[in-house]
Amino acid sequence: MSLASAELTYREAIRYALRDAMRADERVLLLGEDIGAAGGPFKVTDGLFAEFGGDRVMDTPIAETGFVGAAIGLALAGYRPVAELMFADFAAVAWDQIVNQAAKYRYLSAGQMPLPLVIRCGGGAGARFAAQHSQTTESWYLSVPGLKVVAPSNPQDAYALLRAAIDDPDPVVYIEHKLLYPAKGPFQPDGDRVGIGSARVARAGHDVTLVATLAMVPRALSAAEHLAADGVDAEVIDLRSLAPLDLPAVVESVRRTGRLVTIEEQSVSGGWGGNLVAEVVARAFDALDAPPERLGLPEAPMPFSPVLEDAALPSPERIAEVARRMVG
Amino acid sequence: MSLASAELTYREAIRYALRDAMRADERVLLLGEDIGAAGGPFKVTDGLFAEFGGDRVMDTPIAETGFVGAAIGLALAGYRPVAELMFADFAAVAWDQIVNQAAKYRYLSAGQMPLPLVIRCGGGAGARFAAQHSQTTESWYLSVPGLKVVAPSNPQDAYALLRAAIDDPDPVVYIEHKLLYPAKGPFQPDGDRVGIGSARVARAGHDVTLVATLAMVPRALSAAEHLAADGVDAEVIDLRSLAPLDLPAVVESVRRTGRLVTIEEQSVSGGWGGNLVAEVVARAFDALDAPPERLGLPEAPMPFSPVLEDAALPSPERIAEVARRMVG
Amino acid sequence: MTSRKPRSSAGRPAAERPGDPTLAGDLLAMYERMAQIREFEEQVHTLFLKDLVPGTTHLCQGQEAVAVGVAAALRRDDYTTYTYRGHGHVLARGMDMVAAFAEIMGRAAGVNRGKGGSMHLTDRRLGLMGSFAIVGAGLPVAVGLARAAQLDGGGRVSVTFFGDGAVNIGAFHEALNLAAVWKAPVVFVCENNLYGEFSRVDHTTPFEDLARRATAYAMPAEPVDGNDVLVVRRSARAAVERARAGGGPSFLECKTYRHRGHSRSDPGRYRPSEEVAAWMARDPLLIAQAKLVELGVPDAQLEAVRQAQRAAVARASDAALASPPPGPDELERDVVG
Amino acid sequence: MTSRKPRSSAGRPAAERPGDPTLAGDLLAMYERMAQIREFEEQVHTLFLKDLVPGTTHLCQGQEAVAVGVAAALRRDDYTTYTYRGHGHVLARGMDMVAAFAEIMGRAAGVNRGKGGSMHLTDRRLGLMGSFAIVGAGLPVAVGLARAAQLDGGGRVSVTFFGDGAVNIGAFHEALNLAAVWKAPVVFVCENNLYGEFSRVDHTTPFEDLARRATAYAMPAEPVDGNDVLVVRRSARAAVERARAGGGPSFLECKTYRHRGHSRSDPGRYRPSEEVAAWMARDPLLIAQAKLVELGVPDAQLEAVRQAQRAAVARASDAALASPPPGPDELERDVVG
Ligand SMILES: Cc1ncc(C[n+]2csc(CCOP(=O)(O)OP(=O)(O)O)c2C)c(N)n1
Ligand SMILES: Cc1ncc(C[n+]2csc(CCOP(=O)(O)OP(=O)(O)O)c2C)c(N)n1
Ligand SMILES: [Mg+2]
Ligand SMILES: [Mg+2]
Repeated sequence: MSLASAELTYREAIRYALRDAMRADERVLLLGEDIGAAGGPFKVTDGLFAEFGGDRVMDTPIAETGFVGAAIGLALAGYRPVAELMFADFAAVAWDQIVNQAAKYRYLSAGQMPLPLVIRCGGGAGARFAAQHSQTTESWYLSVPGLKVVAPSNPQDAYALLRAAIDDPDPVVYIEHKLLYPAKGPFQPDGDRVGIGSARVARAGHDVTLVATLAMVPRALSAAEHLAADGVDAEVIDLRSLAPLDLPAVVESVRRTGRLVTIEEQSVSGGWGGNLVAEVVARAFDALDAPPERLGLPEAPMPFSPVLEDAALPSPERIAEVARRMVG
Repeated sequence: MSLASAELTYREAIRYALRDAMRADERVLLLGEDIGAAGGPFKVTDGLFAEFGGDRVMDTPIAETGFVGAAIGLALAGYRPVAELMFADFAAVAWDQIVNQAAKYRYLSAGQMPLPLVIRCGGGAGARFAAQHSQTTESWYLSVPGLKVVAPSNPQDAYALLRAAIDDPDPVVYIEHKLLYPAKGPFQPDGDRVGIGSARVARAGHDVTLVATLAMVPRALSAAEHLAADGVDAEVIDLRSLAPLDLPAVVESVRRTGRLVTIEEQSVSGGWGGNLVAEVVARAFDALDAPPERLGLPEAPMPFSPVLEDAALPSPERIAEVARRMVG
Repeated sequence: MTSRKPRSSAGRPAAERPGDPTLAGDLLAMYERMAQIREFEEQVHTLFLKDLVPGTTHLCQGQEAVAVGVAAALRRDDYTTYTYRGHGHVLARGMDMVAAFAEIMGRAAGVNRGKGGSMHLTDRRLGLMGSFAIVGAGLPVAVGLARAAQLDGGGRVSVTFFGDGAVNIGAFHEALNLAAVWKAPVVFVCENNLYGEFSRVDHTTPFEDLARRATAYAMPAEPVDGNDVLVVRRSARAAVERARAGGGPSFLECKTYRHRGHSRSDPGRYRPSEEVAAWMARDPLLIAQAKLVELGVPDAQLEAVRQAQRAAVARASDAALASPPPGPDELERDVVG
Repeated sequence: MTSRKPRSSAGRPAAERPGDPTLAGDLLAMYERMAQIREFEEQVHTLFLKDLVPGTTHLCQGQEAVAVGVAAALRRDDYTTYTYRGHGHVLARGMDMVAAFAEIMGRAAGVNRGKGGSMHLTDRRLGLMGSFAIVGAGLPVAVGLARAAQLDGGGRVSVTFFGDGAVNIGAFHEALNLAAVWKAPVVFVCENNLYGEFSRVDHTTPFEDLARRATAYAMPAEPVDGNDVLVVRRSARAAVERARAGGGPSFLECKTYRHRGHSRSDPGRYRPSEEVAAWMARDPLLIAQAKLVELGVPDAQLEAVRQAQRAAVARASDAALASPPPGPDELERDVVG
C-alpha cells in the first residue's frame, strides 16, 4: 500500500517508517530474531527482507545481549542499526548492553562516540501473555541518562517517532504496545514529523488533565468521553516521549485545568507519574485545585487469567471516576 | 571481635549479620565471586569461608546470571542463599533472573514457590570508579512487584536489615553503599531489630523533612547541622526500605513540618523521590507549606574525575540551601 | 494400565535385553503416557479454536518421547524445569490434567489458579519446579536445584529441558559452566526440534549437532534419537545415574520435531514438506507402536489405550471447563509473603 | 627507533625466517613498545602511591607481549576493543601517553577529558573503540564492529581482548556464536593470565586450556605463548589474515601472567610463589631481549631503548600532571547529542 492513504495500522506505520528510513539511508540496518523472511514475530518487518535482503534485515540467534551489543558495534562503525527485542520484557537479558554500555558510550568517550542506535520492543498487557511477556518496562528506563525513550500510541506518532529515532544521534528505546499493532488511525505521510521529547494534546479540555502513554491513551480518551457526558471537560495528553519528558506541555495544561491524573501501565511506585506529579507540584503548586492522582497497575506481576488481567488495567470507567471525584 | 562491643563498621555489621544468620540456620549459604578464601572484593565476607567452608561460602565463576539463577534454585529447594553481586551495576547482567524470574516466582506459582533469596550488592559513587561502577541502581527496582528492596545507611540497620532479609520469605535486594563500608557507628547486638519496610527518624526536627537513603543520609544529617546553625530545625528520615516504602512515617513527618526535600543518589526523573512527593501530596496536600523539592544527580552518567564526581553529588551545603530557601 | 505415574527406576536402570519381561510393560506404560500427551495437546488446540484458551500456546506433538522417556528415568523426588512448551513435561511427571487444562484456560481450578497459564505450569509436589517463558532462563535455576540436591546428599537429580534455540543464549553457557565446575547432578536435555520459532538451527548455530556444545564444558554428551522413547529412557538413565553417583552433569541432545507450528499463530510453512513428511513418518507414537507390536502387544490393545486416553482427556477438559475464573482477590495475592 | 606506531603489515605477513633482515628491526620496535608499556604501568603505580591516581587501576605488567604482538598484526584502520586492564592495549596502538596519563588522573587533557579514567581509555582515531569495565561486555560490540567491516567490504578486522575470567559469562558465548554464524572478521584474544581477580582459572572453568571453548563454535583456535611477542604476532597474523580473507572469526588463547595483583588494592598473595617466580623468569621483556641479543643487537642498545622509554614516560607523566581538572561544564556535557 502507498503512504498517501489516510488510514494505517500502527503495525504498518512502524513497518513503513523502517522501510522509508532504509530507502533514504542505506546505513539503516535491522537486527532481530526472525525478522527476516519470517517477517517478525509481530509481523512488523513483513516484506522488508524481500526488499532489502539479508545484509540489511538480519536474523539473529536468540542472543539479545549478543545482538544488542553487535548493534552498538555497528553504530560505532557508522551504521544506523535498529535492533528488535520482540517482547519488551526481553530487554532484561540485554540490560547491561542497554544501560551500562549503550547509554554511557557517548559520555565515557567524552563525545567521541555517539551511538545512533534504536531498540524496538513490543510491550504491554492485554494479550494474555502472563507475567514475563506483558510489561511495558517503561519504569526500567526512567533513571538512565544517555538513553532517549519514546512510546507512541497511534500510527502517526509511531511513524514519526521511529523516523526521528533512527535519525537521532543517540540510543533511543522505542516501546511499542502489542495491543495497538492492529489499531488503525489517520496518517499523513507528510504529517506531523514530531521530534523526540514533545508531548501531544490528544484532546483539548479545561477541567482536568489526563496524562497517559501507549495503550492507556485510548483508555484516557474513552474516559474523557464518559466525563464529557457528565459535563466534565478533560484534556488528554499523550506523553509520547518518556526521556526527555515534555514537562512544559504538562505544566501548561495543568495550569489551565488545575487538576492532574496520570495513567500508566505499570505500578505507580516507580513510574513516570511520580516524577510528573513532583514536577508539576514544583512548578505549578499554586495552580493546583486538588492533589494530583496517579493510576497504574496493582503492585503485582501481570496475571494470565483474562478476568484478572482486565481487572489489573486501569479502565476508562475507573479513570473517569477518579477525575470526576477530583473535579466534583 | 564480639558483638557486644558498641561500635562497628558498616562492613563488619554486614559480615556479622551473615555470620550470625549462618550460625543460626545452616540453610543459609553465600554465593559470589571471590567471596570465599579471598574474603570478597569489598572484604565483607572475610573469615566466613574459614568458619563455614566452601559448601556454604561458594565462589562462583564470573557469571551473574548463572549464580543468581542458581540461588533461585537453591531457594526453591529450601536453602536460604545470599548472592553477592559485588558492584550493584552488575545486576544488569543478571537482570532477567532478578526481575523476570525471582520477582515473579511466587506469583506465577500461585504461592507454591516462595523464594527466600537475598541479593547483596555494593552501590554508589564517590570512590572514583566511573560510570559502570558507581550507580546505586535504586531506580531500577522501583516498579518490580515481588521484590523487596532495602538500603541501609549505618551499621545498626545494616545488621538488622540483613538478618531480616535472610529471614524473609521473599527475594530481597540489599543495596550497600561502598563508601560506607569503613564507616563506624554505634551497634547493639540486641538493638533495634528493624523489619523491612520501616523508615527511621535519624534526627528529629520540626521545620522541614529531609528524606534520604544510603550515603545521602550522612549528607542530610550534615545539612541539618548547617541548618541548625541558621535556626532551622530539620527532621531527617532514613528510608532504609525502598520496597515496601514506609509512607506513613514520611507523611506523618511532613504533616508536622509542612516541608519535604528528598535527596537521592540518582537522577530524580526515575527515582523514589517522585513517588514520595506524589504520595505526600496526595495524603497531606493541605499540610504542605511549600512544594516539595527533590535533589539528585544530574542527568548524566557518573564521571570519573573527582572534581566532576564531587560536583555531581548533592552536597550538605546544597541540601541545606534548598531547605533554607523553602523554610525562609 | 491405569497408573498415571511413570515407573520409578529407584536408581537402578532396568534391564532392556530383548526378552526382558518388563520391557513390553514399561513401553506400554510409556506409550500410554505419550498418547495422553498427544491427546491433551490436540484438545488444547481444539479448545483454542473454540476461543477457550486465551493468549498463546506452544504445543509439543511429535516431541512426546523426550518428556516421557526422561521422566521414566527419574525418581519421584527429582527436580525438573522446562519451558513455555511444557505441557508434555508436566504430564509426563503426572500433573493432574484437570489442573493443567484449567490453568491453560485461566480458571480457578488451574494448578496455579489461572495466574500462570500455558507457559507456566508448575507443581512443586511433583518436582515440577519451574516453567520458563524466557529462553534459557531455566537452566541456571536447574543448576541451583542440582547444587541443593548435592548439598542434601540424597542422590536427587535435577533435569532441565530446553530447545535448540536456547543453546545460543548466555544463560545456557553460564549454567553449563557452573554445573561443570560444581559437578552438579543435573541433566541438560536439549530438545533439538530443528527450529527456534521460524529459524532453522543451522541458521543460528554453526552446526546442527548441538551435543558438540558440551565439549566446551568437558561434559559428557550424547546425540539421542528423541523420537524413540526407549532410546531416550536409556540415555536419560545413564545420565541420571551418573549424576546420582556424583559423576556430575550431562548433556543429552534429543533430536526430534514438532508437528505443529511454533505457537498458535504459526502454520509452520517455513519447513520443507519433505522434511515434515519424513519426521511425521518417525512419529514417536508410531515408533513405540511398531515396537510394541513386535513385542507381541496386539493392535487392539494399543487402540484401546489410545481410546482410553482420548476419553480421559475429554473428561478432564470438561471438568476444567466447569471451573469458574479466579476470584478478584487473586490479583494481589501471592505477590510477597 | 623513534616511531610509536606499530608497523603495519598492510595485509601481507612479513617473513619470519631466521636471517629475515626485517626480524631484528621488527622485534626491536616491539620491544620498544613493550618497554614503553612497562614503564608506563610502573609510573601509574608510582603516581598512585603519591595519591595522584583516583579510584582503581588494573595494571598489565607481564602481559605486554599480547597487546604489542597483536597490534603488530593490525592495519591502522582495524578496530580494537578491550577492558579495564587496557593501558597496554591502547599504548600498543599508539595512544598518546600524555592523554592516557591525564585520563588516568582525571584531568582535562585526558583522552576522554577525565570522564572515563583508567578503565575507559578510548580513541576512535586509532581504532580504539571501547574499553569495557563490565566483564565480557566488549565481545558483542566487537562482533558488531566486525559485521560492519564485513558489510563495508574493505577487509578491516575487529580484535577484542578479554581475560580468562570472561570466558564464563553469557556475553562471551553469545558473541562467539554470533561471530561464527555471521563469519564475522573478528579475532577473540583471550589473555589467560591464570587468574580472574583472586580465582585461579581452574577454580571457575573445568579446564585451563581455554582454546577448547572455541570448539563449541566450530571456530579455529590456538593456544599461544603470550609472553613471546614474536609468537603472538605470528598467531595474530594468521588469525587476522584469515578474517581479512573472509575466513571468519578465530580464537587465540594467549597464555600469560600479570606480575602485579588484580587491582591497586591487591598484593596478589593467593598465588604460589613458585608460580610467580616461574612466570617472572618468562617476563616478555626478558624473552624479547634474549632473542634480540641472539639476533645481534647489543645489550647497550636495549638498555638505551629502555632508558629512552623511561624518560619519555616521565615527560608524559609530568605533562599530564600539568593539566587542570576538567571544567564544571563537563559534568552534563556529552550525555546526549
Ligand atoms: C530471551 C528470549 N528471547 C526470545 C524469546 C522469544 N521466543 C520464544 S520461544 C522462541 C524459540 C525458542 O526455540 P527453541 O529453544 O528451539 O525451543 P522450541 O520453541 O523449539 O521448543 C523464541 C525466540 C524468548 N521467549 N526469550
Ligand atoms: C559482569 C562483571 N562481573 C564482575 C566484575 C568484577 N571484576 C572485574 S575484573 C574481574 C576479573 C576478571 O578476570 P579476567 O577476565 O581473567 O581478566 P583479568 O583481570 O585477569 O585481566 C572481575 C570479577 C565485572 N567487572 N563485571
Ligand atoms: Mg526448537
Ligand atoms: Mg585473568
